[in-house]
Amino acid sequence: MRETTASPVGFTTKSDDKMAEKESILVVKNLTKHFKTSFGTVHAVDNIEFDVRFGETFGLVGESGSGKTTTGYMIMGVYTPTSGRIVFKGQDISVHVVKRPKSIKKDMSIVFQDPASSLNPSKTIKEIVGLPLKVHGLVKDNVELNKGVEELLEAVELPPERFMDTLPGDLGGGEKQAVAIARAIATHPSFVVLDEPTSALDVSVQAKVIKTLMKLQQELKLSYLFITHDLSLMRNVASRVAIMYLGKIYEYAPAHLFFHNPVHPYTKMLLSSVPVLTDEEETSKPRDVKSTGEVSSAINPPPGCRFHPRCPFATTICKVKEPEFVMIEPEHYVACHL
Amino acid sequence: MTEQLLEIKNLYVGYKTYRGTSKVLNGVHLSVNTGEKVGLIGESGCGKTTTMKTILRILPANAVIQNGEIYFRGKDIQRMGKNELNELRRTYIAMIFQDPTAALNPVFKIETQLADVIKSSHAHESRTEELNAKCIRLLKEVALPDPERVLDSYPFQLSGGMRQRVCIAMALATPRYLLIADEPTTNLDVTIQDQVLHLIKDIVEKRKLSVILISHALGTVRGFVDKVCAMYAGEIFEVAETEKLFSDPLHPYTKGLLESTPRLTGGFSEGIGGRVPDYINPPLGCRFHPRCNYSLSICKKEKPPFIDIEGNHSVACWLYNKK
Amino acid sequence: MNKARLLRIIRLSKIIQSRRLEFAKRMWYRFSRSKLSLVGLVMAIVSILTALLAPWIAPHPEDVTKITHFERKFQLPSLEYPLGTDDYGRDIFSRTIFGFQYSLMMAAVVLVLVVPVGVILGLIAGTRKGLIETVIMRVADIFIAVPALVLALAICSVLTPSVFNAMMAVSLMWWPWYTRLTYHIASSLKNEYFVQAAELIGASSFHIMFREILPNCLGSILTKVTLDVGWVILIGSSLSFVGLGAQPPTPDLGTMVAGGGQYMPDFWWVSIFPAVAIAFIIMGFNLLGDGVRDMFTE
Amino acid sequence: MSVYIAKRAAYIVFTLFGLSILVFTLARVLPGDPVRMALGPRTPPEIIEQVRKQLRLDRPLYEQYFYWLRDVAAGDLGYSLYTKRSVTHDVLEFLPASLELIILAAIFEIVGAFLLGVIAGRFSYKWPDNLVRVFSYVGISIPSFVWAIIFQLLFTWFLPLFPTIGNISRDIPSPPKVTGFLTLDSLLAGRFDAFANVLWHGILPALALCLGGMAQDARIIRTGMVENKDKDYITMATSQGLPERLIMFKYLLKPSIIPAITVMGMDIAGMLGNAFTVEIVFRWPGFSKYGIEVMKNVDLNAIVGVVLVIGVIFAIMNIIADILVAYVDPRIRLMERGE
Repeated sequence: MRETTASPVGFTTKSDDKMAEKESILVVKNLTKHFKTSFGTVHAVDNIEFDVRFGETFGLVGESGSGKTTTGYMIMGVYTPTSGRIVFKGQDISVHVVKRPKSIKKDMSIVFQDPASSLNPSKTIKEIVGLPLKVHGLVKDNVELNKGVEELLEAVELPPERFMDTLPGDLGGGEKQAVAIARAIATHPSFVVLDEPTSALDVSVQAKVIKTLMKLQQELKLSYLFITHDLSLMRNVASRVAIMYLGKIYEYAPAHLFFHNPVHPYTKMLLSSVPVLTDEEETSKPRDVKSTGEVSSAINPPPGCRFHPRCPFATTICKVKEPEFVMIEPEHYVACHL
Repeated sequence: MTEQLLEIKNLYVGYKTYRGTSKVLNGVHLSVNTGEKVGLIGESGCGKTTTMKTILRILPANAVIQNGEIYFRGKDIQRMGKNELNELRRTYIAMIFQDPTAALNPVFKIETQLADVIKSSHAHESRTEELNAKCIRLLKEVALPDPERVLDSYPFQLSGGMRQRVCIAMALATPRYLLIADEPTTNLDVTIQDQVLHLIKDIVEKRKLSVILISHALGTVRGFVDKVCAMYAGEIFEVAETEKLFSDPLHPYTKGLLESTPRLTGGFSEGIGGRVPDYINPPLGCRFHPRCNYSLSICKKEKPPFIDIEGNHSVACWLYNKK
Repeated sequence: MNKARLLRIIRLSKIIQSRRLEFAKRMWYRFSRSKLSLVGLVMAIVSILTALLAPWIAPHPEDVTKITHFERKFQLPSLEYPLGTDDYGRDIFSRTIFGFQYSLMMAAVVLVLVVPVGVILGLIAGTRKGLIETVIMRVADIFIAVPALVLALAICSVLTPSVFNAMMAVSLMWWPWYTRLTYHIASSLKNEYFVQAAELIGASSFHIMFREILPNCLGSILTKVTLDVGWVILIGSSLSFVGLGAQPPTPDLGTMVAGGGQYMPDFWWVSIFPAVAIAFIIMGFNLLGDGVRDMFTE
Repeated sequence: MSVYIAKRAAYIVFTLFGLSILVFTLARVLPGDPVRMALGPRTPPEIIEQVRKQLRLDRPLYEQYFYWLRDVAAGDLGYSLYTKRSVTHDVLEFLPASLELIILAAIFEIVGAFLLGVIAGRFSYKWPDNLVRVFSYVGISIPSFVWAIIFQLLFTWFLPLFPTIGNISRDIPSPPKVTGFLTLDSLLAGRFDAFANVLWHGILPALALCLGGMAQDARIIRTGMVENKDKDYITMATSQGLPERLIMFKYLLKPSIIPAITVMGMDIAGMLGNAFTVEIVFRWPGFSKYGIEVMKNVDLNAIVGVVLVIGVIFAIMNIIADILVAYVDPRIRLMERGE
């Protein structure tokens, strides 16, 4: 099934295998995170594994409560993993951000979901974008600081003279997120976690922000971990996609395989629920799985395959044994007993 | 001509704020025939919810209706007396809100709230067992597992999907003519969204209701409604049959919106630059002209009239008006 | 400095200047939305001016000290003595004016001591979760486990009663209210994304506390400070009314009200006018405080 | 529910324990020799020394505290130098009169705050609302002792409607002492005239005590109602055509009173403090008058005892408020057990 329309920027089908040998920028092994709350322990993330290659956009998709944001936060060091390892450029960083060396903080950054809350309302854009430059000593004096901030604002297509001294309150949603991106790339990191960067924005503004992110990826050779629940967006952004449900990864594959040849019932259910615009998209959606039931509570997740209460093909083994990863095609792995 | 159920004519609504009155609705025209399913698409801040709240006269205190009439089955809602208005709200029009968490009273059980809605429209049916039976029947109709437990619990104990189903059940408490669904599934997860949308569709079919479905996600509206109105900055500027609007949009804003929505099969365009206008002093003429890359000099001066291009596809844009 | 840079600075200063003006305009609009706030502003200014200019505007400044004029005891309010005279024949009007001075001085001293301590402790507790947070907040709770006046009375009783000791007593048990206020705001702001972003960038905890969180607490703190001027005066005057605060002959309003107590009801003005003065100051700052709160809420 | 209350009780016991340490050390650490002050400057030094030994004041601080704590656990608050009697005895004698006054004031406050708050909320931004708003500013701004003096002046002298001082008229024989509460004792003894007389005495002081709290709570209820009016669940109820009275007095009122309950608990408990001033004005033979005399004479054990007793009462009132809030607001009640 040949891909129609423009192929998504940032993903080059041809050189896919070449990237495979190159060593990954980030490797995650048996990563687990349990939160103790007064209701019981929440199994937010359970034993997940994936890696992000240099210059790649790795997609993490899932609904709310799937643990995708917790994973992103563990990689950035907001949470300390309960167990498992995170290796960034060969260095083990499975600790809280406070305990991490400053060089790591310079080399990684994050763009949060809600633009309104990611900028300090009482500070000007210059102070916000300038903070990483000052913290990492990339600027000696005010003149250099101004120049640095101007360059960053131009990189995200915000005319500096208009935005330099404004407060976040006077900006639109898209513009706020652009400032957050400028701050994220201030220290020229090599890896950026994008935690649902555009889910709080309108579609027309989202397109602009995504284009900016893709442009920066080309120019600054960035690797992205792109977290979102919007499958249509993921299709246009990620080179490889992993799907998470209740803290576990059940399928991951290169984007075009993930969307054209989904294997795991949950992936099919999710794809079939996506509202689409054109008939062509309608036909591409799997039809054998209809959305049923609700996600179970993460405090005592169902035994065996956690999707079995909602899975139309669930058999007795699904209720007991956790599925192992099986390779369907090169780079396409699924954890399901079918 | 099928009987016209609801007609909004030339509606101007604003809100009093500290910087002056924001002129949000700038002459809205909308009509819904009996049994017709109308979609209203537009991005946040374009006045979709304000329009719907004006119909049922549930606007907040600082809202000001500057001009315009709303006719429901021939009667102007603005001039309706208290009990006529209440009758309209109880039996003729039902509304589902966007955020199910906020739409249910946090300190009362579902049972109390549902029972009060039923009692308010059928005063005679106030005997508890009959009431209870009706509650259970309604909850079953919205496919809620274990209705007894739901009735006995408080809103914060239910998931988002279940809360929205309870709101739908409340809307079905009486035989209604028009269902207004204001972004019913925006706050829900994709899989739950799909289930709730199908639920609303079945109910509308079964009870032959006319519907106004509001959404900023174009896909939600596509498989559901017969006619789609596109709204921007307080004006409805394009109305067409669903298929025609999605395949051949006329207004630059609709085109931009359709192109910037990412396709499941890959591809999306540059999006639309600029920001939603400031309603305190909105741009003159066509409110989209600051962001429109086809804007002519007249667009900046005069508001484009609403003209019919091909029978059921009308648009308000100077590009199509040979003035 | 080349021309372009000069132009840019001029334009920049114009922008900042116009922005400050616009900010001030917005704040004033919100403040003046309710007329009561304006009344409060006027009352507060009158109180402060009276306190500052007391020695110059009081007709009989010497009456503040111990001297007695028994010959003009208990005179009704007249032109000479606008508020009448007290049991020692002293002019109540002058003593009340000096009373303003004592009350506002007490409020100022207490708040100057209490606000920084309470806010900093609140910030630390709010941002440093874990042991230090529990220690600070539980100690703060202990001070709040008893009504403010009771604790102040206990402390005053142990120290020899005087204006200074009253101030120390009120300060000792007033800081927890600012700790709790700042703690709640800080812990809610802590999981805002801009604070997490600063942490992830590697900013120091000092920067996070004082440059990221504190600016967003100033609105609520300023509101509480304005309201607390009234509260502190209320507690201070209660202390001296009971006899454990300022001692006669200091012209403290609470002491004057207590002093006039036994001459009720025939010489009612000895107590009533100082009492009205207390209510006037407190009312002024309460109205002003609500206006300040409106300024910081949408 | 029980988990929530148990946790609150444990937390409050800990706070009281902290309070006892605070007040105990304060009394002994701060400058000034309490014993000489209490016995008077002229007493010979060896007697002062002997009393200090008897009160164990010469022992190290922590030792004194443990002995004191042991006695308190046994209900003995120590010996009062001023009244030459055990502090517990004095407390039991004077406390009931104060509690009667505070209970009466609490009733006024709850009823008043409720009425004024709902009226202001119901007719928001109309004249009743503005009237309540002005009243609440006046109520909050005037200290209790000023109210007391004004009431005493206006309603006992100029218009002799109420008795000026005391909690029972001299000419009425007081009922036999059973519970120590005049009101209860007179009821037990079937003496309704005495009961009415005590209430009649208590009205003015109770009003003076509660006006500040009443004003504040009325404002909280009013603000709650005004803010919740625009909430989605009220807009939805209106869109469903529910009768306006049902929306106003059921769906809008219940969520609006929740924040007021906790504050009401604090206000009523706060009256214990203001009672110190009001009881002096009305010469109400209550616990606070005893507290003042004891404080004026720097009677260490008594001061610590008074503050601790007030702390316990304060804690009890806070627990009652917590139970009420948990009862009214299901989110708190059920959230604890992870329902």
